[in-house]
Amino acid sequence: MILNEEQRLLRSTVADFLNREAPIEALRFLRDKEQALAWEPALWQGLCELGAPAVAQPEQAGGLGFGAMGMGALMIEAGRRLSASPLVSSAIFAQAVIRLCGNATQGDRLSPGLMSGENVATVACQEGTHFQPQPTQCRRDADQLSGRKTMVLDAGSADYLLVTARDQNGALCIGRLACDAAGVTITPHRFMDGRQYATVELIDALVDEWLQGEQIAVGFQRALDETTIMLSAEMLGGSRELLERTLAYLQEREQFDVKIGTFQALQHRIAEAYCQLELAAASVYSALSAIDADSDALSEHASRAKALTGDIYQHLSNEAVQMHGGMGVTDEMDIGLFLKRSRVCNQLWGDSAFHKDRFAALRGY
Amino acid sequence: MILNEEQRLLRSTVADFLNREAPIEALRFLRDKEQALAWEPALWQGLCELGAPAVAQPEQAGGLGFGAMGMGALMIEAGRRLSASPLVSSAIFAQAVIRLCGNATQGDRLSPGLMSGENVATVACQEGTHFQPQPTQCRRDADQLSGRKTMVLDAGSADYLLVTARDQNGALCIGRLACDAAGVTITPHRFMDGRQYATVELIDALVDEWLQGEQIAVGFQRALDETTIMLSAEMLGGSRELLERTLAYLQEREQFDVKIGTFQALQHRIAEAYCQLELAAASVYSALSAIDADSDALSEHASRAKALTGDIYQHLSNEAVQMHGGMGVTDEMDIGLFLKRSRVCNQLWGDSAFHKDRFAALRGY
Amino acid sequence: MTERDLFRQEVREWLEAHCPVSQRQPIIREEQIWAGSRVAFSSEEAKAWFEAMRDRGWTAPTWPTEYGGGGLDTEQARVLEQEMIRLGCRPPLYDMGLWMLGPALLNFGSEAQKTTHIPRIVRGETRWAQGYSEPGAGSDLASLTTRAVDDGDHFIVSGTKIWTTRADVADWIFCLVRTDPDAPKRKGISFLLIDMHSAGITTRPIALISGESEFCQTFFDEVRVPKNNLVGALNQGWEVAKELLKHERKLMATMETITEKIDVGLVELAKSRLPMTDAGHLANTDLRTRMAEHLMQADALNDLNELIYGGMKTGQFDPAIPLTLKYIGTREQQRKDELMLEILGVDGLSMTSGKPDLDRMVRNWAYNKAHTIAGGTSEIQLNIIARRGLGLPE
Amino acid sequence: MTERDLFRQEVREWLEAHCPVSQRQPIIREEQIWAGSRVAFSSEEAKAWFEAMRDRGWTAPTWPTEYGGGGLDTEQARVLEQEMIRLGCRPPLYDMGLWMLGPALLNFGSEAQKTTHIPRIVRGETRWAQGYSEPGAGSDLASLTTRAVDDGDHFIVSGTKIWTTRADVADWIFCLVRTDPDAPKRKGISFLLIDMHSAGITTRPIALISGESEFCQTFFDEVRVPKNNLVGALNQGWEVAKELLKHERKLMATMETITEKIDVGLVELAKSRLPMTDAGHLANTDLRTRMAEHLMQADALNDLNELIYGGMKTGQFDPAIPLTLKYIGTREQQRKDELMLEILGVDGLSMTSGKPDLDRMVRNWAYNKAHTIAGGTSEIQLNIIARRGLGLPE
Repeated sequence: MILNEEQRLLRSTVADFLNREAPIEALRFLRDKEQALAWEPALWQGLCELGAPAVAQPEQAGGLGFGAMGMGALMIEAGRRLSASPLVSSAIFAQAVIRLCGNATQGDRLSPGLMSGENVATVACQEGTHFQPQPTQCRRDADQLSGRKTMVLDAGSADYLLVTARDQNGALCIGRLACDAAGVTITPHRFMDGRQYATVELIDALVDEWLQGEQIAVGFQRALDETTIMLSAEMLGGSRELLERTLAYLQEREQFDVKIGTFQALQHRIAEAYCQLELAAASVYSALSAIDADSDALSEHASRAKALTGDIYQHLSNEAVQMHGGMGVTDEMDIGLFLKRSRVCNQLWGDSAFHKDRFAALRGY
Repeated sequence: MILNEEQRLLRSTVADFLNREAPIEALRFLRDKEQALAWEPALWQGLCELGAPAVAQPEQAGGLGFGAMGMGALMIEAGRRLSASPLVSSAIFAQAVIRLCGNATQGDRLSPGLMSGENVATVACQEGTHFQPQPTQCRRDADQLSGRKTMVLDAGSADYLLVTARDQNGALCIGRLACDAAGVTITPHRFMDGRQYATVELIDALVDEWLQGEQIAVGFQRALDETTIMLSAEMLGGSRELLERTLAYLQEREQFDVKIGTFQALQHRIAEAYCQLELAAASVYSALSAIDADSDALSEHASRAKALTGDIYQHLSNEAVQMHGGMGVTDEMDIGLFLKRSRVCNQLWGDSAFHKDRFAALRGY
Repeated sequence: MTERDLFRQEVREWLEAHCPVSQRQPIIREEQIWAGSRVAFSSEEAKAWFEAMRDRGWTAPTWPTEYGGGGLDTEQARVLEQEMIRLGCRPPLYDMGLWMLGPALLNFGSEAQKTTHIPRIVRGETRWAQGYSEPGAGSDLASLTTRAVDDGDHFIVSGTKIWTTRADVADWIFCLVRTDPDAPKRKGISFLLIDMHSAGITTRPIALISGESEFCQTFFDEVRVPKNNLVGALNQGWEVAKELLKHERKLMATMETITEKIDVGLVELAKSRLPMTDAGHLANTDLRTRMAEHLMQADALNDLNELIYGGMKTGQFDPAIPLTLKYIGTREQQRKDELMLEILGVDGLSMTSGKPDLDRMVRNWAYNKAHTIAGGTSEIQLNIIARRGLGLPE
Repeated sequence: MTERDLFRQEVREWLEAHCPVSQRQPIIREEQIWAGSRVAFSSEEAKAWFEAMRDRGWTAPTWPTEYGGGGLDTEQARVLEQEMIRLGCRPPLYDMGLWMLGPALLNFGSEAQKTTHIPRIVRGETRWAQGYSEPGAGSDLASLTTRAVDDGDHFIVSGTKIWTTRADVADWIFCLVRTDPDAPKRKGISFLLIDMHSAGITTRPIALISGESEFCQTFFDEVRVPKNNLVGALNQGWEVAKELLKHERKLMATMETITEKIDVGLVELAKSRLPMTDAGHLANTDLRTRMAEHLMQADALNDLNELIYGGMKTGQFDPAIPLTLKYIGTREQQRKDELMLEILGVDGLSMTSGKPDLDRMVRNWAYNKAHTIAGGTSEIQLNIIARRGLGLPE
């Protein structure tokens, strides 16, 4: 990852903050609470004070101007520590949807709250158990929305929803609704990664406003691709952490009177995983650059980054459990938390199979 | 592989004969001849004298009554030595097609010649570069056949062809034609496995007779499945030979002052390959039993045996080349001959991808 | 009708008569009947099934009748197993004593030890835990440090054991302890039976990634153990341990086979939950191929098991083959779990959804990660296959 | 416009002007221009392209102009490489001297050796072979046994070298020879330049599985070599060899990258030969997924190369990363070859069909099996990654 001076400084500031305020114990603390909270308020407040939700936005729009590369560096750090916050749901996805699918007035009105962290929004775009980019069942009827959305990040703790639906002509539309609007039922669940996801039930729910951008379908695809790339950066961070923890264990643990890291079979497996990790990393970095460069090939970049990081994150989490031996399957070690996070990430916005299929289609075969 | 007393005796007789008459040098000799011969006449004559083409047929039909299990044991031995003969094309495939697609009269008339080896027949059922079980382009018009068949085993040296085609109603029909009949052009090629395959061009070729069985489509599918299983047995033999040669090399070759077989990374790779090999072997044996038991699930057995042996034969050939180091890529070693044979076998009657797809379809998903 | 056929018929009829329909459903972890003073049954029918099997000695089919076992020969035991699988009967009893200690005691135990412990194991009256692993010694079992010091007619045991399955509810534990700290690693080890109610024993459950805590760490603080609880000779415990490990591996392989047969089918799960094409194929083609690959391997593993059984009778198989079973079986179980998770999608991401079937599947996915570690890691299995099976040099 | 941009523009214009269209096609093995006294050109345009590059010293862009090199700095060389890739220019010259010996000579050679050999390498006048491997010593290079015995102002060399690329047509060979048989393995080795026309040298071509025989075994029978052909100090040959090996690995990685860019596209090949669905997807879904997996890796490998280049400039990358390139590059090349074979089906099963394009593809499939063996096996690469890159203990 090649960063400029400012981006490097940002990364180390964020890393210091997260080490202090959001080590992995913070996730355990969140997970073990009775209520399915989406994030710790203090952590989110601290991130907002650092300007995290505004990192990627250009300075003229009130952002910090670090671009996608800066935000990606931040997500990698968050992924290393499994930090739970509405960065992905609100600061990345919701902001991108408003920017790319709303008109200028909507952007000017809604972005500042998301950028400051004063508001938290989340995008409800999935229906059913497996992600598909197009809503099929959620329908617009005049100014009302009806349908059922699944795996909506952080919805139980957000201020408002951005809901994808079909209008009467079958075109994509995106409605904004307060989470407590009439006709909206939000049922939060804690998934195995310790975070909160919700099922959102809409019955003739009155929409506050429809996003009025000129190219909603194109804009939404782009927002989705950007978010997928940012999630891939998080997954890359998790993978790196797994590799490093496993290497440390291999260097420390003794069996049969030698360090287990001397076993050639383990050396080759970890070396192969490292190769895959660096390939995935290179894909993520070039995908982040592609966001900043406003590339036409963003979907291909997103699918490649997501599939490669998805595969290596899952593979490395299995390898890490295995190489940690008995300790790897205990909840006392953190390895299991990464294992679970990797599986949840795999399902978000298309699993590896989905993205391989999409990659092939984008390549025209 | 669990054989009875007689089958064990048969196996060792055949093994002795092949060691004497058809070691791998025999294949090199065949391969390096200028003309693309299909087999060495002396080898075939010897096999016929042993009764090899009659091994599987029941005694009441004039066969030796060893069943598919006996023939499978023989094919494994042939696979270990890469023996080139018309066993697969004529003794197995053509005989099965006549038995299962012909009527009783045709069987009584044609089988004895194939069983004794006096006649050699071959089945022309493929069109194009990738196997599909249904002929689409080869057509029957009254008593004539037109079309183009590819990868027809041994056709350049056979007596007659059994050609699959569609009749005017779109139903499958199988015509028998002499190889030198008018309108038949046979172009033999030597493939990289040193054996002969031919392209067969039919232009209004006059058919000697049509197979008259009652259930041609069902019978042909069964004949194809039986043949695929027998080929899998050959592939299993090749895989076992590769494993054993590689193990021997690992035990003998020294690098860095130790046997390379002491390197744990190589030990684990070869151990994993061995596990896969034994799984493939178990599949082949149960598929052979399924032929003898006249099982309803023969197609599933055939696809499983072919895909598993196809994958392990190719994998082990790659591993064998790699573990033999520089010598593995020379033609002086036999490893490369197995490498090439594995790729040709993979294409015969459906590659691994084809059979995985068919297996899934047969399982109803 | 051969004698074997007659036996089969008798077994079949008896099972039909004595195994309630509810006990022919795939077993779930919560309904397993674990032996011991705290034995619990999920239903009256579960209890009846257990008691019927227990009273025939079929909880331990091949053990001698004089100690309460079923007295079957290998052939008959195989028939019983096959018929139970055919009918889908649940295993009537779960216990480390049954699976591992019993065979070793029959081999190495004193007459007094056999008479005391074997009948109670068969009848499920004592629950046994295994005290092999220690925190510092994983695959390298022989480097254990729990010590048993000679104190006249007792040993004084101090140290800690880990992965003691449900030691918190066990009645007894069989342990490897170091009785000669100066001897070479494997030479100074003895095999001891220890009453879990002895003074000085404490246990601490270990939370697993599946959310369960069925394993414990057990601490021994100067625990007094009568010397007649020594199995085999002093400092010869490694021989007993090897015998047990053999049974453990066989057990792991068998359990995989049984599990596979009675488990939820991937194909049905996928068809009921995922989009299909007009041709009736899974629309997710990548998943479809990987399912085919796994199912082929799982079928082949069943074939391989049959082959080993047939081969044992006729002597026609490579003795290296059985060494592969644990490695393959656990690998395929994990592949299956991963495929299942993919099929479930969002529904496979929680262990606490409140839907028992889903939660159980996801917990099993996490739990089964231990299969390639416990009872000899996959790496150890591959070492054994390569060296003992294929003859490669150390 | 920066200086770099100006240079790029100049290079681009020069290449446009001097590289004939025929020399912008993907290179095939038969048309490679190998240096030496028997140099041959497939066409007049091939010759013209070679001569144009030679005369600018761009056959060796970064070598000093005083020895005939291009005198470019790293940055400029990178621009030249990028522009050549962009235009699809064929490499103008192939030679072991160019790739491996030259850099080592510039580093370790005497002034006389440089003046004698470097300009002739740049101009493609001598073809060099590499004499490293021996039949008994594969990856374990240092165990070589070819001996050079002191005989006043000459060495007397005896032994045999294998994998000497086209030694049968080479003019010179650079060899590792043992000059002190009593010293530890790596200490008694020296680096010698040997004229292939010397008395006592014979060569035997080795047939490869691809049907070609571009490698030889070379036998030295008391060959007299002048002592001023010793490069570096006596018994210090291992240092020179290490330097060369570094260049070999870099070369392998670079060649993969270049090959990938100008190669036949898998997607086009598949689309032109295989059935497609109505949606325009490959009907063979298993192949389709595996192609996607390979193409993603291949793209990622390009990204990784860019990253390393960018990282070298800014110091922002893990020095372990470049160690991965050979392993990944050769693996993906072989995966690609296998996919190609599957796509070709029956057409991919012969090396002698008489259709040159097909035969070449199949021969390459076989030939490229050597990529994971030559220049440091994949196993050695993984050792290096694990130990040097990731810091795992030996």
